[in-house]
Amino acid sequence: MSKDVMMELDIAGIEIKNPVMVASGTFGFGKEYGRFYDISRLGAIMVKGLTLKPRLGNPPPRLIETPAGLLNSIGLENPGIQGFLTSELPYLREFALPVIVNIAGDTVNDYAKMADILDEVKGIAGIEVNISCPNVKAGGMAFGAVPELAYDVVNGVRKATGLPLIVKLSPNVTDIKEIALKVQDAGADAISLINTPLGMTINVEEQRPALGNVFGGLSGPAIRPIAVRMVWEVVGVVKLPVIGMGGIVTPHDALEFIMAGATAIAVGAGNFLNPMAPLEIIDGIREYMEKENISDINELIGIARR
Amino acid sequence: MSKDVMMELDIAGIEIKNPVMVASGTFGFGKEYGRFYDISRLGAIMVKGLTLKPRLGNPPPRLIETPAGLLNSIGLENPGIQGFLTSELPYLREFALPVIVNIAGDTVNDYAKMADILDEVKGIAGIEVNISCPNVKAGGMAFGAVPELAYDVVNGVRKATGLPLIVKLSPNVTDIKEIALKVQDAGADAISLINTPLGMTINVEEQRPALGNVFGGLSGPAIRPIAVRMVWEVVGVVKLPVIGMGGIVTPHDALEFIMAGATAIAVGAGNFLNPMAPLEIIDGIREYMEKENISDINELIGIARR
Amino acid sequence: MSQKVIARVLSNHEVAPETFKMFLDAPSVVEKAEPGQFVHIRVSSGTSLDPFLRRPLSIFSLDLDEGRLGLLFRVVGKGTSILADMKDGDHLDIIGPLGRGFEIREDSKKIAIIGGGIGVAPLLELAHRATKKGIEVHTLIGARTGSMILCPDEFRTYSTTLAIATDDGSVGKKALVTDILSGLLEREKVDELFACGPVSMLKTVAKLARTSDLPCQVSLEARMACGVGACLGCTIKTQRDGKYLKVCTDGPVFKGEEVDWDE
Amino acid sequence: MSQKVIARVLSNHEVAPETFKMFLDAPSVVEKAEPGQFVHIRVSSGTSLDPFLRRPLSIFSLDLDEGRLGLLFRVVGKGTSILADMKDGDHLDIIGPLGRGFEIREDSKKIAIIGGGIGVAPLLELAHRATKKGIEVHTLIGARTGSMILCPDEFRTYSTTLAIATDDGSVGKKALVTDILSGLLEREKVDELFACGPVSMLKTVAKLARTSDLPCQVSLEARMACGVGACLGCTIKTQRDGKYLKVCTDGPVFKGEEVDWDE
Ligand SMILES: Cc1cc2nc3c(=O)[nH]c(=O)nc-3n(C[C@H](O)[C@H](O)[C@H](O)COP(=O)(O)OP(=O)(O)OC[C@H]3O[C@@H](n4cnc5c(N)ncnc54)[C@H](O)[C@@H]3O)c2cc1C
Ligand SMILES: Cc1cc2nc3c(=O)[nH]c(=O)nc-3n(C[C@H](O)[C@H](O)[C@H](O)COP(=O)(O)OP(=O)(O)OC[C@H]3O[C@@H](n4cnc5c(N)ncnc54)[C@H](O)[C@@H]3O)c2cc1C
Ligand SMILES: Cc1cc2nc3c(=O)[nH]c(=O)nc-3n(C[C@H](O)[C@H](O)[C@H](O)COP(=O)(O)O)c2cc1C
Ligand SMILES: Cc1cc2nc3c(=O)[nH]c(=O)nc-3n(C[C@H](O)[C@H](O)[C@H](O)COP(=O)(O)O)c2cc1C
Ligand code: FES
Ligand code: FES
Repeated sequence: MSKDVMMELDIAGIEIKNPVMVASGTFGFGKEYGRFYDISRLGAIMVKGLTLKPRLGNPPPRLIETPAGLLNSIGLENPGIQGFLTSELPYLREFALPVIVNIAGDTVNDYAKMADILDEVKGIAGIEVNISCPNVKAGGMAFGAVPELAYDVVNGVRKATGLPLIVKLSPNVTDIKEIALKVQDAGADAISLINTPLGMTINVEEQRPALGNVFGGLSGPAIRPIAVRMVWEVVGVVKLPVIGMGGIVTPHDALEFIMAGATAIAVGAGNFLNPMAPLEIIDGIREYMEKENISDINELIGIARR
Repeated sequence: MSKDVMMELDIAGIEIKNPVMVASGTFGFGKEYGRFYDISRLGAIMVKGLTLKPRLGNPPPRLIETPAGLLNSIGLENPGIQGFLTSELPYLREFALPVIVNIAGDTVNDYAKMADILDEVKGIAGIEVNISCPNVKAGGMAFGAVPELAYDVVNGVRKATGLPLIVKLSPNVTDIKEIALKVQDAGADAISLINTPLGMTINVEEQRPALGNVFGGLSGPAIRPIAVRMVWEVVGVVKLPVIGMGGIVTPHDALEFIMAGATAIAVGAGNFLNPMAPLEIIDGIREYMEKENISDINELIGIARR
Repeated sequence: MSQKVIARVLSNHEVAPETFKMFLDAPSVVEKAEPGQFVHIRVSSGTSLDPFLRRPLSIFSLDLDEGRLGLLFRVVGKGTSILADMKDGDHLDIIGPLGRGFEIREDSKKIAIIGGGIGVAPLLELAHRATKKGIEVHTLIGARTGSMILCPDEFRTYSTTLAIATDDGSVGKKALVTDILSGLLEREKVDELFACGPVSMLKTVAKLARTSDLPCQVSLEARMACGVGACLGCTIKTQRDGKYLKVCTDGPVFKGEEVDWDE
Repeated sequence: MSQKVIARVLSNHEVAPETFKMFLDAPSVVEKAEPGQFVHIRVSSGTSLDPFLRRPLSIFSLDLDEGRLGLLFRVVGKGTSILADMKDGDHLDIIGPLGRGFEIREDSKKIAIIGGGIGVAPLLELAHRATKKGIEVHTLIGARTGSMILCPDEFRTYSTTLAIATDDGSVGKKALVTDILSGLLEREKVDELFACGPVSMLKTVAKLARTSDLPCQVSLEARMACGVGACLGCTIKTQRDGKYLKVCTDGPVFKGEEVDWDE
């Protein structure tokens, strides 16, 4: 007989019923996969990245498959923060599901303004500050690549809101630890990583870049070893909890991140391959804990570091 | 009727009969794959990374498969530069095949000393300065991550030898262009990229890092989009020719790099999947040129940039 | 609630060079599906993660009694090669039905259906349903050469007239299918046009529709990741202020006038 | 010169739970192969790049007349699952024969062969060749339980005596195969030991060999990339100054005393 298993967690002040979230940009605003299952079973949802004003996004093609992965150059197409609050949030409020709002800006001020707006809103569990989007011209990844800029953005947001702050880092840096520490200093409550490494492919038939925007962000299982390494490195230096993501498709993948020290994980491109992946991962982690006689998920976090 | 196709090239002063090389560390010192085919058909061989003194390398496990790729933490096991000259070079001298010697050091002085030794030796076409090995404690990747250090290493080597100098860059940096420019300033004749992005995986069954050395370098098709992007970026800023590598398995993959601007390419982990890959790629490029009526390989280089 | 099913392959045959017709046992999908919708198919087998993305294929036929779903696909790359290798008794992981299909207006009496190459795939079930409703169906199918004219017999069964055009004249008329359409529009007073095929063909159909002031629906393609509207990856440019629409949920069937054909 | 061949699968059957015996038509490999060598098999199908690495499998049997290569493998993960699905008529891309096999000394009259679990795979052809040379072969095979005792009939054909040990005593003796070996070494004066199986078993065999002052060869495993000695990935630690040896070319068969068993 297996004993009861505890998967509840508090991360950055957000109560989650299990450590399995869905990653920003891969799960829309919840409705789409809400047709597949009851999304309140998830630990949390990170909604599509929002900007102050609506954005049209980049020209197509925006997607191209790569070996065990995918490049995207969506370019933050989104209805703007007001559009989200009006048209998308009401649906999400129906669920007992922590909503984490992913925000991106062209300037420090943009970020702060959005945080300020969100601070007033009911039904928002936390903010994920995206300083790592590789698909926009101004801001985006640049903020995540320069420690001082990362500090300024997070500091700006921190001043504007009391909401839990998760900062999402870019893997396109020489030293992820340095950025993580800066972001911690600036007042982040948690760190999520990784966003997508920058990549591109050539359409050989047409002898030109395959994506309309030339560069895109690489996601999927191909990048998992890079993501696990960065989680391992960051957990080693910060005091904050880390949310790990990058190529998670199965329970086994999720356990890799948790054992490396991630407090929670998020499923991104894995949703595309298997819409049921998040649920299968929740069940799989539970089964693993039962099998290994681990009663509290906290015992698993970072177990590979000991 | 297809017209004749010109695949000969001069890269950094090295005459190659076609743009297809084999990447350092994946082809030993030529003997192993010499049992599969006549290696003089290759454009060039980049031998396993050498150090001043012999090295035992890292503890096993040194390999682990990842989605569409592989992590390795060999740690530069090698017979030392003298061992190479005595035991390995004589075999390679038998072939009409440019031998490019990959060198790595713990200090700038190490690099310079090795270059000095090689400068005197017959049968060496050029030196590939590896400032990007992720699997050694001292030096290695660190040199490739800090522009000034990269400059110092290359400058030191440049002073020690008149041999063609190829500098191999690490992808684990925020701005590959910056490093490439420094290396150009320091007197490099060509740039090769990419070495392996740093990664790791957890052995979930054993709840610990899968590699004996914890971290390893990621290679194979998984990283190809990152490699193509970096080649694209570097070609855009330097005047030097670039040798592209990272996940090349088929002629199509090689054409991606060439169209992105690489003057030559190297097959690395692809040899493991298909030992005949380099020959199939040479034939495949030729067939593509015939089909497209391209008489000179130079017309293909960077065609996707136009 | 879930739309993900594991469907058994009932048969899979090459019906034209590099073109396969596959039948799946998928009653829950068939039940809900409309002509013009598609299914999103996992093509990597077992635990392999390459190819990573699912592949969208239009619904070719729907047998409600048997719960049988028909697909018609051309082998063009990795994923479709894997599908071509599938045998009776194998299983496929599919999501569907997805997307917006064709909608025949209540008052339509006579329609023209235009298919080019593999683009005929979503049109057969449309012809079927239209015929069942007593609508007069004029079908025009075109291809490079005769052997690539797909499933003419099936189309004949569900069409009032069937015209065939090939680039080389090996079967039917040596003409573009859109030229035949022009002729038809001069002769017959059709109420609506439905088309699927190469973009150049669709563009001409949309133009002819505009000139003749006819409503026109076209089925479009784009690379897809999620297939359900979540990733914003499959967009096409529209006529409205440079806005994008998603092929997977706003389409794959669009009104001809919605599309920015100059993109 | 090339050692890469495309071999047709002649048959593939489950001979024990999760354990398959496969025969390949591979005359050019069979011709050159020695017991204890291995082949390196591409397991990704078509253009799929995952799984990326080949998988090493020992040569289980060699039929020189028919050019037939036998493999015996346990399904433990991605690659071996794919192999388990292979059917007659499918094709496999293999490299081989690779590595150093077993070498029976010229003057050996009596040998003991010890196999644990799937570790019996490289030992059958060894027993076969030894028997053909008129050598007395004492074979000891062990497994967790009776159903996992692999191919006892084949081994009986090529052995003077065959002893079976299982952890649960369901077949043969309830004992460790190494305990039976101790007994054998007390009774019989064997000239050499050959073993393959779990590391703990091999370690004990090597120890017994040292105590009895007998030469001993063990077949080891390591994860491989190239399989041909080029990547330096498959190393094991040796007794010589912490030096590493490559399983793929220095092995997979090593002398018992070469190996650093404490690693
Ligand atoms: C809604 C929808 C319905 C479809 N219905 C059918 C159908 O019924 N029958 C059928 O044969 N095909 C159909 N297609 C096209 C089909 O999805 C692609 O041919 C298939 O995904 C190619 O997969 P592959 O792995 O074989 O090719 P890949 O190896 O991925 O690519 C092969 C070549 O095709 C190109 N390509 C791949 N996918 C697309 C795409 N989505 N759009 C444009 N170019 C692409 C690539 O650039 C490459 O040149 C449909 C597409 C959509 C979006
Ligand atoms: C020279 C040699 C000969 C071999 N001969 C045989 C044989 O005749 N029959 C047979 O059944 N097996 C044999 N093996 C083992 C066989 O190669 C592995 O079981 C196989 O590669 C596993 O592949 P997979 O994709 O199914 O498993 P994976 O999905 O790669 O892994 C499944 C599990 O096995 C572990 N694993 C995978 N590969 C190895 C390895 N090389 N060493 C240790 N652990 C590993 C993984 O960590 C994981 O836990 C041999 C190995 C070597 C090196
Ligand atoms: C199509 C797509 C859109 C994405 N959009 C966003 C976004 O808007 N904001 C963000 O922070 N990350 C975005 N990401 C990154 C993912 O949230 C995630 O960090 C990354 O894809 C790595 O995880 P994965 O490999 O599991 O997908 C997007 C990823 C994909 C594939
Ligand atoms: C097993 C292995 C060993 C390697 N050893 C070296 C080395 O000694 N020196 C070096 O510069 N690069 C080394 N590399 C990196 C490769 O040369 C190449 O840059 C990298 O693997 C990317 O190419 P690929 O994806 O085609 O393998 C090694 C790679 C592998 C897989
Ligand atoms: S494929 Fe994801 S939105 Fe259409
Ligand atoms: S597997 Fe490459 S050296 Fe053994």
